[in-house]
Amino acid sequence: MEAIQKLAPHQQQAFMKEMEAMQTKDSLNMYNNLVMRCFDGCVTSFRSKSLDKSESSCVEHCASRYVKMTQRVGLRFAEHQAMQAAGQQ
Amino acid sequence: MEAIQKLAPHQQQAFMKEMEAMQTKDSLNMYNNLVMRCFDGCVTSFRSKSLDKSESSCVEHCASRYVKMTQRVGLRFAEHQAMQAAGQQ
Amino acid sequence: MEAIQKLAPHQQQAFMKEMEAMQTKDSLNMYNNLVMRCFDGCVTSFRSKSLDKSESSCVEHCASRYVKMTQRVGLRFAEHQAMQAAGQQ
Amino acid sequence: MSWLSGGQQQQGPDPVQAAKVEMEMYTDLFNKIASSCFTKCAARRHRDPDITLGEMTCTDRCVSKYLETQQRVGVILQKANEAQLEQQQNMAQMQQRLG
Amino acid sequence: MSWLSGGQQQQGPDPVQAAKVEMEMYTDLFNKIASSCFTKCAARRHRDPDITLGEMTCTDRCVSKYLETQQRVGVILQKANEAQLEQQQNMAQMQQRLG
Amino acid sequence: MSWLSGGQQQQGPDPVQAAKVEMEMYTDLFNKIASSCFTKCAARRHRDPDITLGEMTCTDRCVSKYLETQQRVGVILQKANEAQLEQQQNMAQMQQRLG
Repeated sequence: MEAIQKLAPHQQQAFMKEMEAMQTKDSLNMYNNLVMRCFDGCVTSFRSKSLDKSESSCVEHCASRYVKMTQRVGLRFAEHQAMQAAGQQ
Repeated sequence: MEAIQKLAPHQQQAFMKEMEAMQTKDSLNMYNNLVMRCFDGCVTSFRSKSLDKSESSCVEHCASRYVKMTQRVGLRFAEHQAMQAAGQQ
Repeated sequence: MEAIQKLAPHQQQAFMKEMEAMQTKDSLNMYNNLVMRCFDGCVTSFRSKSLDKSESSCVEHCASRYVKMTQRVGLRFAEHQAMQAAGQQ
Repeated sequence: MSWLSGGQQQQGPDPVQAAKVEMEMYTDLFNKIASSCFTKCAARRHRDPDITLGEMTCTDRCVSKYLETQQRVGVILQKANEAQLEQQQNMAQMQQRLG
Repeated sequence: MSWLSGGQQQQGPDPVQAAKVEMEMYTDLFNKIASSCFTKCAARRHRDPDITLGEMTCTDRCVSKYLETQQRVGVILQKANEAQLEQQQNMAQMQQRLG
Repeated sequence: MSWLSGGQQQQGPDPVQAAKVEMEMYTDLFNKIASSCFTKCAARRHRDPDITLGEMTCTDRCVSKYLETQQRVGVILQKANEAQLEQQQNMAQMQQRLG
């Protein structure tokens, strides 16, 4: 994270503003990608216009497992970044 | 479409300008993605440097079917958005 | 490359500045995509936390072959653009 | 997209930017539906340039099932967001009491 | 990319932006060719760091077939664009006559 | 990302932009890890809303193997960059001598 650490205080303020906009966009992207991934994985037949019982529980389980998985990846990822940063000092 | 509906008249003008730029970019992206999808789906052998008869008709049919399909998705998508908007009033 | 050829001298300077930023971003994107492609292709078992001998040589070979391949595609791509540009004059 | 405003109450981004992001997301959603439904309904051997009646019906149903999926996944994400927010608030209160 | 200017005659975006978008599209095209041709010509077991003669020839042919595909798909999109424009114009005239 | 600064010594982009690009790349890296590891560790039949102990252990190992892969690929790219730079410098010197 060299570029971020090198920011002067007044630049950090502008950077934070950019982060807010990026976070909103990123979570919308994650939402669109998750819908596509769970739809592609769970919905394969088109005899009717609405999801049957097993398709709806499949897409809901797929979404909730993906959220839990992403939280765990977040923890491990942060640990690795911390170890790497410590390693470099 | 909450954010778009909340735009004041003078903001709508700036928004339309952004839309023009976005539409150009989006149709170029659609073009690049369609070429890749039809190439991946239709071209599998590389004994010669140019497409044979069946490969060229495959990529052309793939493109024209994708265009027709996208038009139909556009109609259904607009109907759903209208129904949803009506549902919310 | 019509839009680029139509640029007036002072516009070319601004364009070059944009190119620098784009090139940095593009090579970071290529790096992230290459890591994902070689990881997906080479790493399939998770009995341990680190890559075994065959996995590490697989990801390294995958990366170095992709770099060599991209260089070759660059040459052929440039030849085709040149032929097309010559064809149009 | 309303599940989003819940967590991040800030002074709010510039309205034209917010409208632009919303339009980008609708375009992305539309492109994803077209891509998924083409793969599921029409991507066999491309023998002729038209789509059959069966492929048209499949497309209509695919669009409606896709949008239903989007709606259900939105509810799951909103609940997960609220659960996470609550967890953060409990932790903050706990730290105050111990602080 | 000339098939594009047909439909959208507007006062025209700022030239530097237009050149930037064009460069982004060429870069995206290049990355897609490299990715498709790597998958089709060289993505087997990565036993050594070099690409074989056969993989090089495959790559050359893959680039030229990809660009031919791009050209043919461009013609199809241009025809579809023109057909759609005509349809819109007919509808507009019809509405005027009935209006 | 340090392998990057080697080749392109320019007056340097605006620091806030550089920090933004760096954050975008970390977010992209994180999203790719989550996506790859979900596919490899948890994408079977979604019978219930939770991830099993086995899937959690698989995820932890997947993250660490992914980051090791990123590190090894970075070294390969840095070497390729340096080799290319050297090649360009040799060619430039050769042209001067022949010039």
